[in-house]
Amino acid sequence: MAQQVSAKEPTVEQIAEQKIYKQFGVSDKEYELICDFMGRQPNYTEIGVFSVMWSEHCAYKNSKPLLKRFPITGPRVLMGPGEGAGIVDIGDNQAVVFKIESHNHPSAVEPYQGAATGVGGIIRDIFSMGARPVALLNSLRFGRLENERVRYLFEHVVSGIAGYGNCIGIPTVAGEIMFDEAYEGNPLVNAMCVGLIDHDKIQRGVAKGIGNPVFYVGPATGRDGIHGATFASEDLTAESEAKRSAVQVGDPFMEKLVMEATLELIDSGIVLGIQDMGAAGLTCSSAEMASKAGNGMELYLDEVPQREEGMTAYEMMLSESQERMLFVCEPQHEEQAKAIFARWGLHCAKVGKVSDDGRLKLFHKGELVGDMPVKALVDDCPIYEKPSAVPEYYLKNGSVDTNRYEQVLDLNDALLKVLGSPSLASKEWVYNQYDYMVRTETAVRPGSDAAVVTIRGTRKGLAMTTDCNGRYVYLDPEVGGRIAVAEAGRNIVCSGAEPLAITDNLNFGSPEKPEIFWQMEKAVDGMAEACRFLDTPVIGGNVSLYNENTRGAIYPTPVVGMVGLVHDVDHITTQEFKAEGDVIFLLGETKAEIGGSEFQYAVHGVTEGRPPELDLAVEKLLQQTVLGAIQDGLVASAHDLSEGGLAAALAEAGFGRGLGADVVFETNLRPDLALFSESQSRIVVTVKPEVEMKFALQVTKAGVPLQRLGTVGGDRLKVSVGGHDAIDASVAELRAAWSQAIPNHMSGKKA
Amino acid sequence: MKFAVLVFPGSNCDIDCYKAVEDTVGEQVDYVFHTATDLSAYDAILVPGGFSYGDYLRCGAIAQFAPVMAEVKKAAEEGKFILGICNGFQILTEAGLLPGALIRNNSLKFRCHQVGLTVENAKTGFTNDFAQGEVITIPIAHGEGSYYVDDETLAALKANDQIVFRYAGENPNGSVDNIAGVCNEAGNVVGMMPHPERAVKEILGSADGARMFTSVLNAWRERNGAASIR
Amino acid sequence: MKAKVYVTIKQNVLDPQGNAVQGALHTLGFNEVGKVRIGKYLELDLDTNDRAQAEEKLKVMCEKLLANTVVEDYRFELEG
Amino acid sequence: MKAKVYVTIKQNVLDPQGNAVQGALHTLGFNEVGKVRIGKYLELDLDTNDRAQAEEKLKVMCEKLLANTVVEDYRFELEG
Ligand SMILES: Nc1ncnc2c1ncn2[C@@H]1O[C@H](COP(=O)(O)OP(=O)(O)O)[C@@H](O)[C@H]1O
Ligand SMILES: [Mg+2]
Repeated sequence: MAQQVSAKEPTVEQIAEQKIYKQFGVSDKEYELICDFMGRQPNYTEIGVFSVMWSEHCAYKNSKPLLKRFPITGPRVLMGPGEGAGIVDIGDNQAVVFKIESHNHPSAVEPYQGAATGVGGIIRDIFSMGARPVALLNSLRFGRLENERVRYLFEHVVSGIAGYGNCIGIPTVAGEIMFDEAYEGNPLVNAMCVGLIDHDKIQRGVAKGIGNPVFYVGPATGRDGIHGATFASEDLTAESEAKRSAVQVGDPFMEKLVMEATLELIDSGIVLGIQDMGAAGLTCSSAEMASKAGNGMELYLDEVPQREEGMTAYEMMLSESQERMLFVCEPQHEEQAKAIFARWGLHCAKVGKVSDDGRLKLFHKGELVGDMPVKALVDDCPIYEKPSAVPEYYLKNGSVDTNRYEQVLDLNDALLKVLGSPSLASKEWVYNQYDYMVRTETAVRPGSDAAVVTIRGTRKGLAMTTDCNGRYVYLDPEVGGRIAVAEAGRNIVCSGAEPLAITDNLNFGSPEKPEIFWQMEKAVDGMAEACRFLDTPVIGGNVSLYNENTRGAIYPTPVVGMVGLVHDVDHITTQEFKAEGDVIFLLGETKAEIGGSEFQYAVHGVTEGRPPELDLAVEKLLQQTVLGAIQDGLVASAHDLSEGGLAAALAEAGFGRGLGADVVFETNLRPDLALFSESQSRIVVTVKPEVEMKFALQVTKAGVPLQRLGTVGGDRLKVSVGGHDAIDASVAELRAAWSQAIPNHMSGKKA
Repeated sequence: MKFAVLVFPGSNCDIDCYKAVEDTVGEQVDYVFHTATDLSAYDAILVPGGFSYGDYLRCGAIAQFAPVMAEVKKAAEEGKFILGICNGFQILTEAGLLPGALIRNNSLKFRCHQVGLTVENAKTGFTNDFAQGEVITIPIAHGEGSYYVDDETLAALKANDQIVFRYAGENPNGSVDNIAGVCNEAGNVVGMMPHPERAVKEILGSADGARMFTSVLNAWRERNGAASIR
Repeated sequence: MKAKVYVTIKQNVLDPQGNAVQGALHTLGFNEVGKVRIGKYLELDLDTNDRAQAEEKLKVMCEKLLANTVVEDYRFELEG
Repeated sequence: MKAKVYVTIKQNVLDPQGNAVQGALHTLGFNEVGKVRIGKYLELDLDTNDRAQAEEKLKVMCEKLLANTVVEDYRFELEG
């Protein structure tokens, strides 16, 4: 095997003797396995290629056994996990394509570019399936805004998301953000994209047809994002700065061109297989495309467009330069493909050929510089069943009785505190930086439970949301996992849509720690159970592990991205109170449950105990009943109860149109616990007085607990609890606390 | 009547303008690529929003040199109706078809939300369906929408009645004299930062923008006489 | 030859970015900082040896594309 | 004293802006233009006469605020 001499790359022997593979995260055992598969010791390029293909990111070596527990099929699922994104049928030959992806580590280093390229990457996953991206969402976690570095990260992550999404012209319609010291130094940046496709346009990443050419499209390859660890060795740090890997920079304009050209190419019907170059760039896309077709591939690296001089095979294979795609077509279609790209000012380069030997062969400067069995790269990474152990903190929390905190008497003040807590406060500061209206299909903008995007030419729409409460998952991963799915479903239903399926992003600490692995295992079990119960299979997702900082792991944060189908635009419902005199109902049962709540955090300053319970049968019945009432045209507004409980929900519902409410809440719970409990499976619904009886009857018949709370009206929120006046505050004052919290933090005026 | 919606590399409101024409006046509408060299078939030209050439360097700076822009200039001289929205407005100012320049919002942030606009000139080809002084609701979505002209030019704009829209409430970007949209001296070329094509039906939050499309149809009919009405 | 082009915002045009940076520097305790103006700095490689012609062309590039003379001034230097 | 600060994108970091401008200049017929890199140029008024101290402080300002050293390089000049 040829050894490249231009760069001072370690020799085959040095790799073995000095165990250089360890810098790539390859264990001794794995190295031996690789040697077995190769029938010899790998050279530097080969070990680099193996290391990324056998990384957690590509091979899911620590999480695969867990992912198997998810339900992944359903009558509507056209494509489950495995391709760029999952696909769900929505009728009329149309389907919805969606996926979520994390960019946590890059965003911690360079928040603007890290977030921007995260958005760029997930968009490529969608259009490489042949789908037209129609919406973006995100899920973000940061430390506390009192911290200067946190504000810097928050500000630049948001502008990175905005910068990319706005420029490429895909509306960012929803998301969620939570602030907690658990994420300090380790922000989470998860981006989700939703696309639309016709059934007959669905593409797969396969390298079909022996002898067919392989094309590279997009900007030239630079030394971007090559794993930093690679350069950590003594010998290599002496190398010039120019050899160092660079931060990936996003170019949304380039991606817009690549997207339009790719969709046009797919439309022309000549593509046999196509895949984007995401993590591990050329390596992963070429190996996976070959593997899925059961073929091999030869790559001629001299033909790869290069941005910098003297790039080695290793660097080209591992570069994560953005906005690049790989596709295969028949030789006679080459000119047609080139013409399509030329129209968009793009060049496509023939960089390889589909082969029949099941090997990935790399040629550079007239020599064979890498020769690896595709199957070993893609399928043969060892899978680990990590040990799991119940953490100490979990056991300890079992004996914390959160109902014995001293009673909070000033509930107006408590409500202001909860509304002004950045996690619950208005996110307008964030989403006003996003173009959420481009494409003019956004029927429900950010600010309600779920966003709704209409589908032109039909009466249908897509509702979408991201949800996860990491505090619940931390306190009880199984219950927290269940709640994440259920809450997403509740948000979808409140918008008037039928939940279809989910994508998930498992953000956890290090799986090497048994306590963390336990969190993963339990959370996945909880999510899987909820998905099965609510008929929302998992059609794709992403795993991000090793999210740790000096203080330990982040809260386990398995983010759920859910999409639902609005059957008729007339069903679209928002959370805001609509008119004076509308009758307010609370559906569901309120228990004293403030473990992991925003009230516990903002008022008592702790996160402890057990999170709220969740009975999936109760949840399902609630969701079906509310969706039914919405579809029957009975509902004026619907808002699910989540962080901040009933008090926050009533206030939020009034902010849209500045409407107050007169509420009498019958309960024998202590008022502070009753108002701020985050008991699950509850929704506040308002209805016109004319349909009050009909609605009440329908809900009661269904067996869902129902309480008439009062009516919408005036400019004050007045709530009495169990016969005592608890809250009496002007909507304007509450709104100010809620809407100014984040801007005040960001402008230095602390809230 | 026939509309052209220009498409530059990086345009992204082209599709929205196209749909708005379909949904409001239902007249014929075509996408016209930046490389086109003939616009003679069109009565109205819409220069859409987006990020032409990524808005790298300056918004609209690179697009002004696209081949189609020579035709746009010709059409402007011929008195055809031309509307530049957001990035389209920026392109028209860069190309010298409208006075002034658009600079970074004073908040330094991209801003996307509804704004109130006062119709300052209800006589242009694109505003005759509004009442003079009427306040309408149209969304903005821009990071560089602060309109700048020097004092002298501002005085001229006022004297010639070239200010078409002003922000009615808070000025979202720091533009001079709260200006949100202007026209050329002849009144056939209009540029504005807010997006009327995003406000053409209630489900989008406002239908006020629809009247810009009905306005231009009125103006075209008036100009061409009833005979030309299909 | 190498050209360096400086594009700056005209004196009487508002420079919100400059003001923001000034404010931020004050917050960081750099109170000696007065006015801050922010502009663009471009480096261009030019494949020519004819200095006079290069200057001529650069002027056109600046007027046409690199600066918007309604709100910006420019100047350039040639090297090598 | 007056400071001029130049913030440029690191050599091997992608500069989409520079690429776009290079393309545009070629379209305009300036084929002699090779690589274009775009950076920032700042002018700061400094109310101090202590040159050494000013340099010291400028370095801190650049590192902390004016440049993003993950992707950018900076240099500065002091005048007056
Ligand atoms: N990062 C974000 N990007 C866009 N929209 C956001 C973001 N964070 C929150 N929002 C929007 O703010 C509203 C409130 O969010 P959240 O409190 O998480 O709602 P819920 O509790 O109903 O899930 C939602 O409409 C949500 O889409
Ligand atoms: Mg909700």
